[in-house]
Amino acid sequence: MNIHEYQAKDIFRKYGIPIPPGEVATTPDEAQAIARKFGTTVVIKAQVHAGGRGKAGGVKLAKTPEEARNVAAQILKLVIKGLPVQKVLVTPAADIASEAYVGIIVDRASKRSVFMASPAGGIDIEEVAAKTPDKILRHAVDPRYGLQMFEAMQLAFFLYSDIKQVRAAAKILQQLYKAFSENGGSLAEINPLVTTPAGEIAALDAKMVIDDNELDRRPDIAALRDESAEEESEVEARKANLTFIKLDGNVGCVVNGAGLAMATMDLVKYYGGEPANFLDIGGSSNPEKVVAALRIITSDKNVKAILFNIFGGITRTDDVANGIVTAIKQNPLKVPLVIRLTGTNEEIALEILKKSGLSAMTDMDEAVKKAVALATGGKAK
Amino acid sequence: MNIHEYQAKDIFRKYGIPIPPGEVATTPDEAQAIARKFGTTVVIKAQVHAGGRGKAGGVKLAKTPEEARNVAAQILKLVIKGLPVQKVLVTPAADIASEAYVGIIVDRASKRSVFMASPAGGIDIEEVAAKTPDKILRHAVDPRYGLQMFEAMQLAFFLYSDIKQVRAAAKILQQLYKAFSENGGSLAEINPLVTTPAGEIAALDAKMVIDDNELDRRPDIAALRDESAEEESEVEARKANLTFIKLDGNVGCVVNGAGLAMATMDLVKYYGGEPANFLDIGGSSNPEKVVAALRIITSDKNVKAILFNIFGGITRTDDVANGIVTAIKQNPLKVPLVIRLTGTNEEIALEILKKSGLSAMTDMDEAVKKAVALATGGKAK
Amino acid sequence: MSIFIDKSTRLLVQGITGRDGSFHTKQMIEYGTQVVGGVTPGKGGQKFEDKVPIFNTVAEAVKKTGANTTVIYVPPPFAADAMMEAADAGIPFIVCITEGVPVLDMTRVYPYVKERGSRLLGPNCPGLISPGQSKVGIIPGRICTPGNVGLVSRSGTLTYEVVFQMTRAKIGQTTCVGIGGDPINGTNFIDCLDAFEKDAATKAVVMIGEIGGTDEQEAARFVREKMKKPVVGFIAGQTAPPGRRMGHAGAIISGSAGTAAEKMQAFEENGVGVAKRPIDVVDLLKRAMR
Amino acid sequence: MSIFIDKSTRLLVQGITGRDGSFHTKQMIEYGTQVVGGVTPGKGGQKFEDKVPIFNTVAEAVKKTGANTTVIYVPPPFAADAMMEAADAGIPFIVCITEGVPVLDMTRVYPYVKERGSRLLGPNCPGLISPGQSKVGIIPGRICTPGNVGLVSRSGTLTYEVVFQMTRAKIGQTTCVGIGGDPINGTNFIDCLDAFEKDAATKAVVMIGEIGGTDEQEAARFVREKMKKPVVGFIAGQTAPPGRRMGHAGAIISGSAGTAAEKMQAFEENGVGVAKRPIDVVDLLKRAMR
Repeated sequence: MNIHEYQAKDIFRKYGIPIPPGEVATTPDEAQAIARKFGTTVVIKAQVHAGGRGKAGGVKLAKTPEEARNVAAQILKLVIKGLPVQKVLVTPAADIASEAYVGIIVDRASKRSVFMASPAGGIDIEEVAAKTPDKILRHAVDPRYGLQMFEAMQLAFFLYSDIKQVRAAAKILQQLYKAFSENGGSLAEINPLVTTPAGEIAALDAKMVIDDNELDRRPDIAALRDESAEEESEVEARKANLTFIKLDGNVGCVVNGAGLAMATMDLVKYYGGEPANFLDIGGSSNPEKVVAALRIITSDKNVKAILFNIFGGITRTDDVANGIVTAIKQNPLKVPLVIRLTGTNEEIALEILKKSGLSAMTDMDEAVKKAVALATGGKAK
Repeated sequence: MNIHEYQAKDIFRKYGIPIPPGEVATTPDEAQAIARKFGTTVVIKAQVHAGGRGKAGGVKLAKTPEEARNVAAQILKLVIKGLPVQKVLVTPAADIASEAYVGIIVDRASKRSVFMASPAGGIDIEEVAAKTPDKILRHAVDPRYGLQMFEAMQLAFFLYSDIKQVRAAAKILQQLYKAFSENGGSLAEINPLVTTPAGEIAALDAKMVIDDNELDRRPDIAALRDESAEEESEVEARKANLTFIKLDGNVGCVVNGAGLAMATMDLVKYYGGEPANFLDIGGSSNPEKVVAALRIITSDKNVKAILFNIFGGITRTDDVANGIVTAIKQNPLKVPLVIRLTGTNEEIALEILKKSGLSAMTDMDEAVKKAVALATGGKAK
Repeated sequence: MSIFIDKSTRLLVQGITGRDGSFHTKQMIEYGTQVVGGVTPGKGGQKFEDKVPIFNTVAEAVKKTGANTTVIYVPPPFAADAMMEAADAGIPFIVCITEGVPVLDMTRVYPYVKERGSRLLGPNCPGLISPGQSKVGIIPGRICTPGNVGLVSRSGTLTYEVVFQMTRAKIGQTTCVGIGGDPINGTNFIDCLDAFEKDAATKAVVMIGEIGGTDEQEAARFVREKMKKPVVGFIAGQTAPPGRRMGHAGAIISGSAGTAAEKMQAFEENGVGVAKRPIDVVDLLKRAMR
Repeated sequence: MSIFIDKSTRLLVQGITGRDGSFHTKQMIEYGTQVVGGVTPGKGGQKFEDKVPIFNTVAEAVKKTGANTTVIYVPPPFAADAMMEAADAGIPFIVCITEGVPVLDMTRVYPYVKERGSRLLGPNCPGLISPGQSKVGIIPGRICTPGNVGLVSRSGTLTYEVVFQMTRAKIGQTTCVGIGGDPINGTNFIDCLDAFEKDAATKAVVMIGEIGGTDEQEAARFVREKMKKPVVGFIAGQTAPPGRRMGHAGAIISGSAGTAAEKMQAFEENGVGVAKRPIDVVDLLKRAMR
């Protein structure tokens, strides 16, 4: 789960990481009032779950409260990578002497949380990694011991030479590790970590991604979810316990299992179609899930055909069939439907479908070919 | 450092361990007022750093506020193992269905924190260990992972069979481990951990000992020290950075180094004397420490002779000599003094002593013999 | 004969009385797996289906049953503890079916299990089956048939699809292993490939990967450097967009790394036959084993 | 020749610019110890006494100096970190002089150092000296003399007393090791006895214990079971009351365990000569080595 910059900053602040003040505005008026309160030049930053905010015009300076109002009005109209900006963070502009990068992610290769530190901050770390890899120091943290002070110091010495700054940065790194691990992070990042002309260190930006699997046991973190900042269809899918990702194609896919769902999308493409989505109904498929899945998919105007690909293991195919029949009764489909069913309770499922005038295939390839042909109005490749 | 039952309870409560309410009184009136507030039979418990309070009459029931007043008055007059009772804890009496023991200590053999759990609670665990060792389950905690839930459950299943009670106890054990390790404990104990007739679990008593070495970095814990509950001479010694333990003998000992201090005490005994104390002035011996040491020792009326045994390594013997001379100028000694000095700056030390009419020996055995003879008014064995 | 499990497998089920645990325990018993005990705290002393003894702790269960394998069906918040309990009780092979285990939990479980010398399969995996011998987990028994091809996969139903196609084409399996779709898990591709290479009964191996990480690339190098038996593979997620988690927590393209194209190229460069469609696995196998 | 340190010891000093660190570094250099570097964060690039290079981190110091031993003089709150840093940098022998290290810190340091294969001596110990070869720590060099007796002790000044008596009686030492008085420390009696047994130059061993714990008892059994060389011993604390910590955090009689009487009995039962007074060690040694 993505959280906003201002939310990540609130968390980091609780852990004693030095972060300049800042307040959130949802209207130009609020932004103006906040800027007036700060009484200095402010930075206005779009709060949106997308990278590259700066390039998209989502981060701007404002010297006066009036300018803050205008700038906020502009930014609140932006749509960045498909996501409309609903909130801005207003924060006093800071004088910057240097910019560094520190971040931590869970690394699958080392099976540990891995720190990255770079004196080349303020820009995308992937860019630094690609162009000047020697400017990044990596350090995998032993989860049994946590980040020791000497390890934090080694990372901090890579960023600074002044011992006061080294110690301050080391403490920030230890606290960042705590914030990350105590809140179920899968990523935590400060970019840039700046020094002021007076030599103080502060986190000017903050980013944090929470492992979805942590949310059940962390209701306070789960409450940070901002549904207004997410794709509407994905919010609905999550509420129905479906895993759904919207894409741009024309063949809507309903599959059980993530691997089979991906393979189905690939096969759609293989036969000349374009998948409209990734959708995994999961293992325990009750009919309601199927109803929700169809509702979500049919609300996408690009979808020209719908394909079910169900391999019944734990999933009972009769449940799926019941769901399809119920959904169609509620909302008759406007696009053609291809069903592939095999496995657990297959015979019952076919009987259910037959009663409602539907039919199903048993071969995945044939089903995908047919769906693509129907969506493209021609033949599959 | 020992802390009082009520202080340990405050800590445990913060960690969510279920503990019945209770308030501290320093006068009979206060105890009466608290008992009235609770409006039920109360238990009044002496808050003193000594075991065996119950046997010493330091724990009593009171059915009415008036009785609470009288009982508190009695207990506040007690002196238990040499320590006067200055405070009592007043807490509602509980109905008890069963009593268990849970505790954790740092174990030198396994080099880990070790839990002990026993369904035979309410009595001294050393007694249980001696008489019915199979009634104690021990478990060493891997410090790299902490106490896992399954480990806590294994311990809890040793105490209870009802799954609700097992789960409640397991949670208490995990929280006890947290309280212990996050507050620098060297011991944490709940004895008894009771079940009520309704099946609820609660900690009726609480004990915690803090590792002295943790106090510097835990000012909040250090602030729990109750100097009024300690030996006056030991408080003074600690303030002077001396390690001092009062004993009952007649030869006062001032030594540098713990091992040598013990060996000196043993030699006093070997030659027929009795050491009046253990006193280690430590490595860096400034004259002020020596002055404080002499002040503490001379305030013990049992002391009939004073023995210095200084092996100068880091310790500069001239510092010690200066301290002796200064102390004697301030407070002329009323008992004979034997000085043994050797090592770093020995010649300077001897010169300093000589100028003040004092002399020193270089042989430890000879010095001890002489001190014993002086203290006993005869010859050493 | 097979890898990891066979007729001598004595299985414990952690979470045997839960919804999933009880359902699949029945399936496993039906398939012929020796289920020797179950664990549900508080139900120690009872019996599952009047047959399988239930214990309060894994330690007790191991002591009383001599279990050498365990399968975990407990809910995600307790799965890490269950894996650690199994390892601490000395069970050499631990299979965790549970989906949704927090990845930071796994950073701690991994060294814990390793220090105790156990093998972990999963979490978030369908388990494994050695057709005709033993089934541990949730792979439907009826789609498998005994034979001489080993299969290892990051996926669940996609595995079923491929196994089903193999069985229809009369290509039987020694063992089918689902290693799971999480970013940090126990047994990986290489562990399985290594075991298949050493298993006399296995003549060829199918490896089914997906986007995310570099396990398939490393596995491909292992095939070239350490294996004599033919290996064919399939990668799911050619059409997956970068930065989005495709259901499995581990199925995510980070930056330019972990794409299907990259993995398929690694397969080709290291002599692993690449199936374009799941069904193509069958033809590739037939050719490889000729 | 000696155990743990000799002429080839290349020593690093952690906390070299501190009060204790700088004082003892001078002493060690004077004694002839090869001090190859120091560590004080923020002073990297400077030199100690115009000679010894200072580094910001142990890792850097090891890389640049090839140090094979380190001695730690940093204050108690940072001592655990310093030991872990040294172990992580791969230094095989770590000596921690610092007194007052929290014991819970040591429960974590101990496995950390062990996992990395380093030997730790201390904390809260005077270090060790191989007379005429190298001195690491704070044992005064002038009280020692080269010879053929090994000494291991839990104490500081009591050790000096005994060594001084030995030197006066012309009994020289191979190595004198102070293992320290904390309840949890690295190298213990048995480690040293084992090393002395294997050291060709050592002909007899002195073991100086004190109240608290069971290390001396176990060491005594080790002497009987594994050693051919004679061992004599002394135990301090015969007059110590139970339940009170006698200066050293580890010198405490818990219940009825860890008394001097118990330890002296263990010595006698296992053939370790028991000195009643420190001075008696000399006579016992003379008799044992006759």
